Amino acid sequence: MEPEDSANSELSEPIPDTSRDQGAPAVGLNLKLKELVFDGDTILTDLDLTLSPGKITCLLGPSGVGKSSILKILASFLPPPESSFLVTTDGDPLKGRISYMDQQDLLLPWATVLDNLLIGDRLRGDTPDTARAMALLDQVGLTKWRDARPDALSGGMRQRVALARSLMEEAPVVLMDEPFSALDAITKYHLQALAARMLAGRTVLLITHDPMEALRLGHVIHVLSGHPARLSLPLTPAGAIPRDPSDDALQRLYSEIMTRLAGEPVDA
Amino acid sequence: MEPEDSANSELSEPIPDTSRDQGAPAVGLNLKLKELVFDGDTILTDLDLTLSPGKITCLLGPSGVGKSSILKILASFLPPPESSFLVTTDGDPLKGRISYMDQQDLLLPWATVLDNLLIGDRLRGDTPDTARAMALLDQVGLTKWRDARPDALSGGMRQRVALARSLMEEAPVVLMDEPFSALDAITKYHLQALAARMLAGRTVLLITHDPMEALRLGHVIHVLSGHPARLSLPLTPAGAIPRDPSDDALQRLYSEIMTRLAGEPVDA
Amino acid sequence: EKLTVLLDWFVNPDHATLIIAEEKGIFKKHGLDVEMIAPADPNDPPKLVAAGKADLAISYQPQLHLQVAEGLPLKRIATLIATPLNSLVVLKDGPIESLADLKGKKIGYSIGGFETAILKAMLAPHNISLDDITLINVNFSLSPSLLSGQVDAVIGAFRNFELNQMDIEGYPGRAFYPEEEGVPAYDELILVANSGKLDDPRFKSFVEALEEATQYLVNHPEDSWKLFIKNHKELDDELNRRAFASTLPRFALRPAALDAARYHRFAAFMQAQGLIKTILPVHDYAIVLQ
Amino acid sequence: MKLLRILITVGGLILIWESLTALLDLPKFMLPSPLVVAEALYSHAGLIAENALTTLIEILVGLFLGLVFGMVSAVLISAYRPVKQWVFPLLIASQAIPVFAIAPLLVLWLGYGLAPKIVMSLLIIYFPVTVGFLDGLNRTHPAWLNLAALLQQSGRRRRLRNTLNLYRYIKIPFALPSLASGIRVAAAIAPIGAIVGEWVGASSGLGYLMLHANARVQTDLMFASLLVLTVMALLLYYLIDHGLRLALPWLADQTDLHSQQRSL
Amino acid sequence: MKLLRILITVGGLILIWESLTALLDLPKFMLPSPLVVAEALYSHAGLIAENALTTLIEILVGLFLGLVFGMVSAVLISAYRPVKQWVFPLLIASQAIPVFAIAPLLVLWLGYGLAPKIVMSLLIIYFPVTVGFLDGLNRTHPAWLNLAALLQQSGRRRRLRNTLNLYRYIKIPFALPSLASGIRVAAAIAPIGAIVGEWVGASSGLGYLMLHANARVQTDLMFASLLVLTVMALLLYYLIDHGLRLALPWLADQTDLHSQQRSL
Ligand SMILES: Nc1ncnc2c1ncn2[C@@H]1O[C@H](COP(=O)(O)OP(=O)(O)OP(=O)(O)O)[C@@H](O)[C@H]1O
Ligand SMILES: Nc1ncnc2c1ncn2[C@@H]1O[C@H](COP(=O)(O)OP(=O)(O)OP(=O)(O)O)[C@@H](O)[C@H]1O
Ligand SMILES: [Mg+2]
Ligand SMILES: [Mg+2]
Repeated sequence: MEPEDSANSELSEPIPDTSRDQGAPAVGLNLKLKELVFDGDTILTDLDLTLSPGKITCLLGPSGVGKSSILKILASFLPPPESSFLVTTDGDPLKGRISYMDQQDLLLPWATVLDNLLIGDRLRGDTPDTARAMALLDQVGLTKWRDARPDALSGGMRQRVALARSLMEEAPVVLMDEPFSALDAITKYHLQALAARMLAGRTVLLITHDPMEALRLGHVIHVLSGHPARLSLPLTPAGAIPRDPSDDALQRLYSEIMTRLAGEPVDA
Repeated sequence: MEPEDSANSELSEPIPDTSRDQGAPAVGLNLKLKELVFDGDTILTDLDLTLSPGKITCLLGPSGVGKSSILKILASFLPPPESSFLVTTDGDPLKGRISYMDQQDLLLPWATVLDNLLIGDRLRGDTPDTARAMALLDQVGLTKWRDARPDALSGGMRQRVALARSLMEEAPVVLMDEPFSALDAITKYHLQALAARMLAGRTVLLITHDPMEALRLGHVIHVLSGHPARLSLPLTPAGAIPRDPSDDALQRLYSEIMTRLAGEPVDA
Repeated sequence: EKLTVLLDWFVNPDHATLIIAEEKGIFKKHGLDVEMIAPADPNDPPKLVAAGKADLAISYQPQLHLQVAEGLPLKRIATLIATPLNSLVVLKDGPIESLADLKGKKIGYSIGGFETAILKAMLAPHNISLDDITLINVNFSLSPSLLSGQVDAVIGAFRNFELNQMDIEGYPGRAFYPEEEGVPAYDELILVANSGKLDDPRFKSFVEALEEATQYLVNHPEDSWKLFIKNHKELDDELNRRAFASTLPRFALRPAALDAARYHRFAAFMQAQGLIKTILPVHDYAIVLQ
Repeated sequence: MKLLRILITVGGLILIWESLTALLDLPKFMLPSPLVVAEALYSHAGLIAENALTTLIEILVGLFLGLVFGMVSAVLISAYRPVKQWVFPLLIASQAIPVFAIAPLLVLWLGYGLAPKIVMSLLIIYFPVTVGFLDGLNRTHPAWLNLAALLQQSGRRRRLRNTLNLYRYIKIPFALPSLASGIRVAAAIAPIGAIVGEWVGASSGLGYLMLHANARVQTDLMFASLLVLTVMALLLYYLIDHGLRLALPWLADQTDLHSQQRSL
Repeated sequence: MKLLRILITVGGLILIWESLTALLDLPKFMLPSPLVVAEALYSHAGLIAENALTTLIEILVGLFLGLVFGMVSAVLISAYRPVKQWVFPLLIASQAIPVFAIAPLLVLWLGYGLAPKIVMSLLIIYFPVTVGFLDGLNRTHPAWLNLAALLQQSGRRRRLRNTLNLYRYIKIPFALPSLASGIRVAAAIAPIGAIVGEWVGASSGLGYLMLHANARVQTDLMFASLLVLTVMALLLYYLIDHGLRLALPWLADQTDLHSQQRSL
């Protein structure tokens, strides 16, 4: 079988899980923003976003509505606006418990694919977990490219490396910004399954533009829309994830999401 | 209506078309590659791709299969491999008749959104067509951001600027690499309509990962898959574009595309 | 038209006659408009005159021999200081009591091109060759390098200047005079002109003005000092006052006069030291303006 | 704030300097105490000011010419392969020949006066500007160059015009940060050129004054001149640095944002 | 090929030089003809070689120390805000004080051996390296820094270790191109320090030899020394440039690809 295709195969051997906090209870969190202003322009008002512990929360919304900004505030990449509150269910700060995947891939241009995966360990001064990295590379179908530099990768391949890097981390909270946007339908399907498996039991915020993706992976689905944007009431599709997108019940939710996206927000 | 939303509105006034070669017959082209090799690894073999004059040809395929590379060879960003042929229907070289939108947005970081749209005119030493640029900005819903630098834009907004920039050019051949990948469903829907309208009569190669997008916009749809990759026979959905994606006939083609993507290439 | 005169170095009491001629209006009286320029490198002025970038330059007799040997079109037209000023200086309280003690020591010098010759001649009677000492170019930090103990002796120190300087700093020096140690006497400071421009009438006036200024200087040392510092306030210090006094007896009283035999003798010395290859007729490089 | 900090730094330095001379009991010719220097500064104020002016003019003219020539060279070298291949080795050689090794010759050719000093500042400044800018120009990412070439192909074919526009709208903006880096280095070393020039052949200027003061063992005057020169150079540097920040706002933004974020 | 080109350049230069001296009938002390210089080079070969060795050692040691100190300073300055605020002005000042304005004093403090020359090369080289590297370090895009900070937060809290790793794995690799730019400038100006050092006090070295030759109006010997110095500096530059290219392959790749594409 060609390496390119291994992402497309159902997984037999699971990633060795060397998680330090295995078994630790998942942490939920709640973010309240009164408003988010950029250059005098109010992007968001009265946001109240809850991430249930151990669940995948999907966030959809029109382009430029403020999804990535919320993610960055959670990751403390953006200073939290005044009168904003962030509380966790266990009361401990969020710092140090986050894994993050940016909308841009943020691969290190001089490092090989493998080194890009190991950068977290290296930065922390831990022994690089090469076995885990190679296993993940296999899962995303890039084993053959372990020594390639990002330059030599296609857009989708870069995104897969970034995905694998965020999965390298075993943080209890995972923030992902459109992690599958540059992938074809088949690869995306398989990697969604991979993500669902690897993120099981962790608290995830996943931004996506694909309602089907949200329906497949999300325990809770929020739509952010309007200007300034407001958060819709959560949709909670039934069934274990990853769900089968051809399910009829999901088709109904699909239209619901599209309606909300189109701009008739249901106030939370 | 908020600027953010104007992309979502059906268009009333069309973009003023100041095309120099208005009415010139569209140019088709044929690209034959014996093989495409990167670092000793054969990516593609025996590619024979025809772009019919005045038609939109969509290209789908798994991540890393070589789609962007084909686009770059057409744009002469990559040296054409040995024993490759590129012929146009009118016999003239392709050079100078191409508009290109990269998979990365390639916005100039120091220039404002408006200046990014005008860069083509500026580089050619033509009078910047500010009116057209503003009209396009309006169409992609970014009027308010004309003076913002790309730094301050969200991922989808950047992609819209890049789209607008490629539409600024009136070249008879348009090459687009996943132009709507970072957009939400609604915005995508409207911008697809905009593209369909503005690209009418031009010869377009559009790479996408979204089969629905291909079905909505493509006169001809090719799937590239396998390793080394080969091109499938063309699918030619009926009906004028943009088509309605909920059409049942399209649903059948959708499955067809998915099958081909999954790796059972139908040889061309 | 301005007559540009390049000094050999910054303005110091060696130039007293020139300054007095200027301040007292003697140049003006002779119809001269003189511009004096102090260079940063004493080796430059003759070359600039040779290159036609200046009219007259103050130089040193030994240098003149070297320069004409290298083909520079220069001729000496007047003498400013008629004795050597150069001397080998050590610390008075230091370990060097005679030249014989210099064996194995470090000697600092400011490159003029002929120090080695003078040293060789001075040390030869004491059975010291140049290989027995370390020569160090200290550029123009002659006294500081000696005072700070970086070198044991310096050659090229002016007896009217560096000796006083060291004395004032509280480290009195002991001088060994080349003309007493086997080196033929020579004119320390001379005026050179481009040999192609000797018919310039201003040169003769200049030398006459110089003679007049020298007479005034010798007759009125006190007033001369006041004239000297009148427009050079930065020179009004202990060092220059003492250097001024030390220099007084050394000015050439007849600036125009040329002792051809003395020049010839020195040329022969330079040849013997291997600094020049041939001895040119004196009138090829030194003349008395008619 | 910043000014205060600088003042404190300077004050601290003077204190260290003073205690150094006092403790080690250094003779004046090795290191004069700040007080002595201040005195010299005061008593020779006129002399120093006059010479400082000469040096300032040399530095400014040299800097201006160095920047202009450096920028033009960098553009030419990057734009025309032959120029790069043939001229660049010369450029390095011109640096390798320490300017002031040829300074005596420069004086011979150009005489005393401003010319040789300006040539020397220019030679010294020219290089970092050229190398910095050139590096930036060569580092423009190929994707943008490809795109620009494509955009230009659809216009009429005017090679020179196109090249000019490519530089104006793509390459130069991309290279500006590197150029700024080069200019900073140049601003800091600009005084060297002028001073070296004065050292080899001059009849005025701070370098000349220092040399003479040094030879006369007027170490106090020498340090006073040095002080003035340093202050001049510092002012120059900060003015240019400030100017660059204003001129490249999108870089400044980045840094600001960055520090904002880090302060979290 | 490249060698051939350089040879042709050099040949052409010599031709121009020769015809210049011949046509203008310049006297030897203004500009000796290449033939005369070649002769001097040959007849004084031993002397020149001996002195060249001294200078070479001074340059290499100075360069090495300058690079090390420059790089360390840049990292410290960028890593610790206080260091930047307090130390950076001093750094500029250290440049602003032309090294060789204090060269005479340095010699008094350090004697006439290798030390003052090395200190001077170091002072001259230090600055472009520091500024270049610092600029690169400060320009690291915040997105990567944010990501790195996040990745580090999940580890144990060891500030120093984390900072070191951040530099090692993120900031330094990002800054390498700018550092390379700085090193190039440094390599080209490295000889200046050594030569100035020799000028103010030395008993051997090419600069010393040149001073002598200059004083004795042996312009041929002076040019011969100058030639050797230039060749030495050029070799140094190209060696370092080559080394840098090898050390930063991902930049070289980019350029190669680019030239490939342009050649279409
Ligand atoms: N510069 C390069 N050097 C080496 N290999 C390259 C280079 N550019 C592309 N490739 C390889 O060529 C293959 C095709 O890349 P290409 O970008 O064309 O893929 P793609 O079909 O556009 O994928 P995606 O959907 O992920 O964008 C990939 O395997 C990639 O690694
Ligand atoms: N640094 C900034 N300066 C000014 N405005 C900003 C900045 N960053 C984001 N914005 C603005 O904030 C808004 C939300 O941006 P954000 O990236 O959160 O959008 P998004 O919902 O992620 O969109 P997309 O789906 O296109 O990625 C946009 O209007 C954007 O212009
Ligand atoms: Mg976003
Ligand atoms: Mg692609």
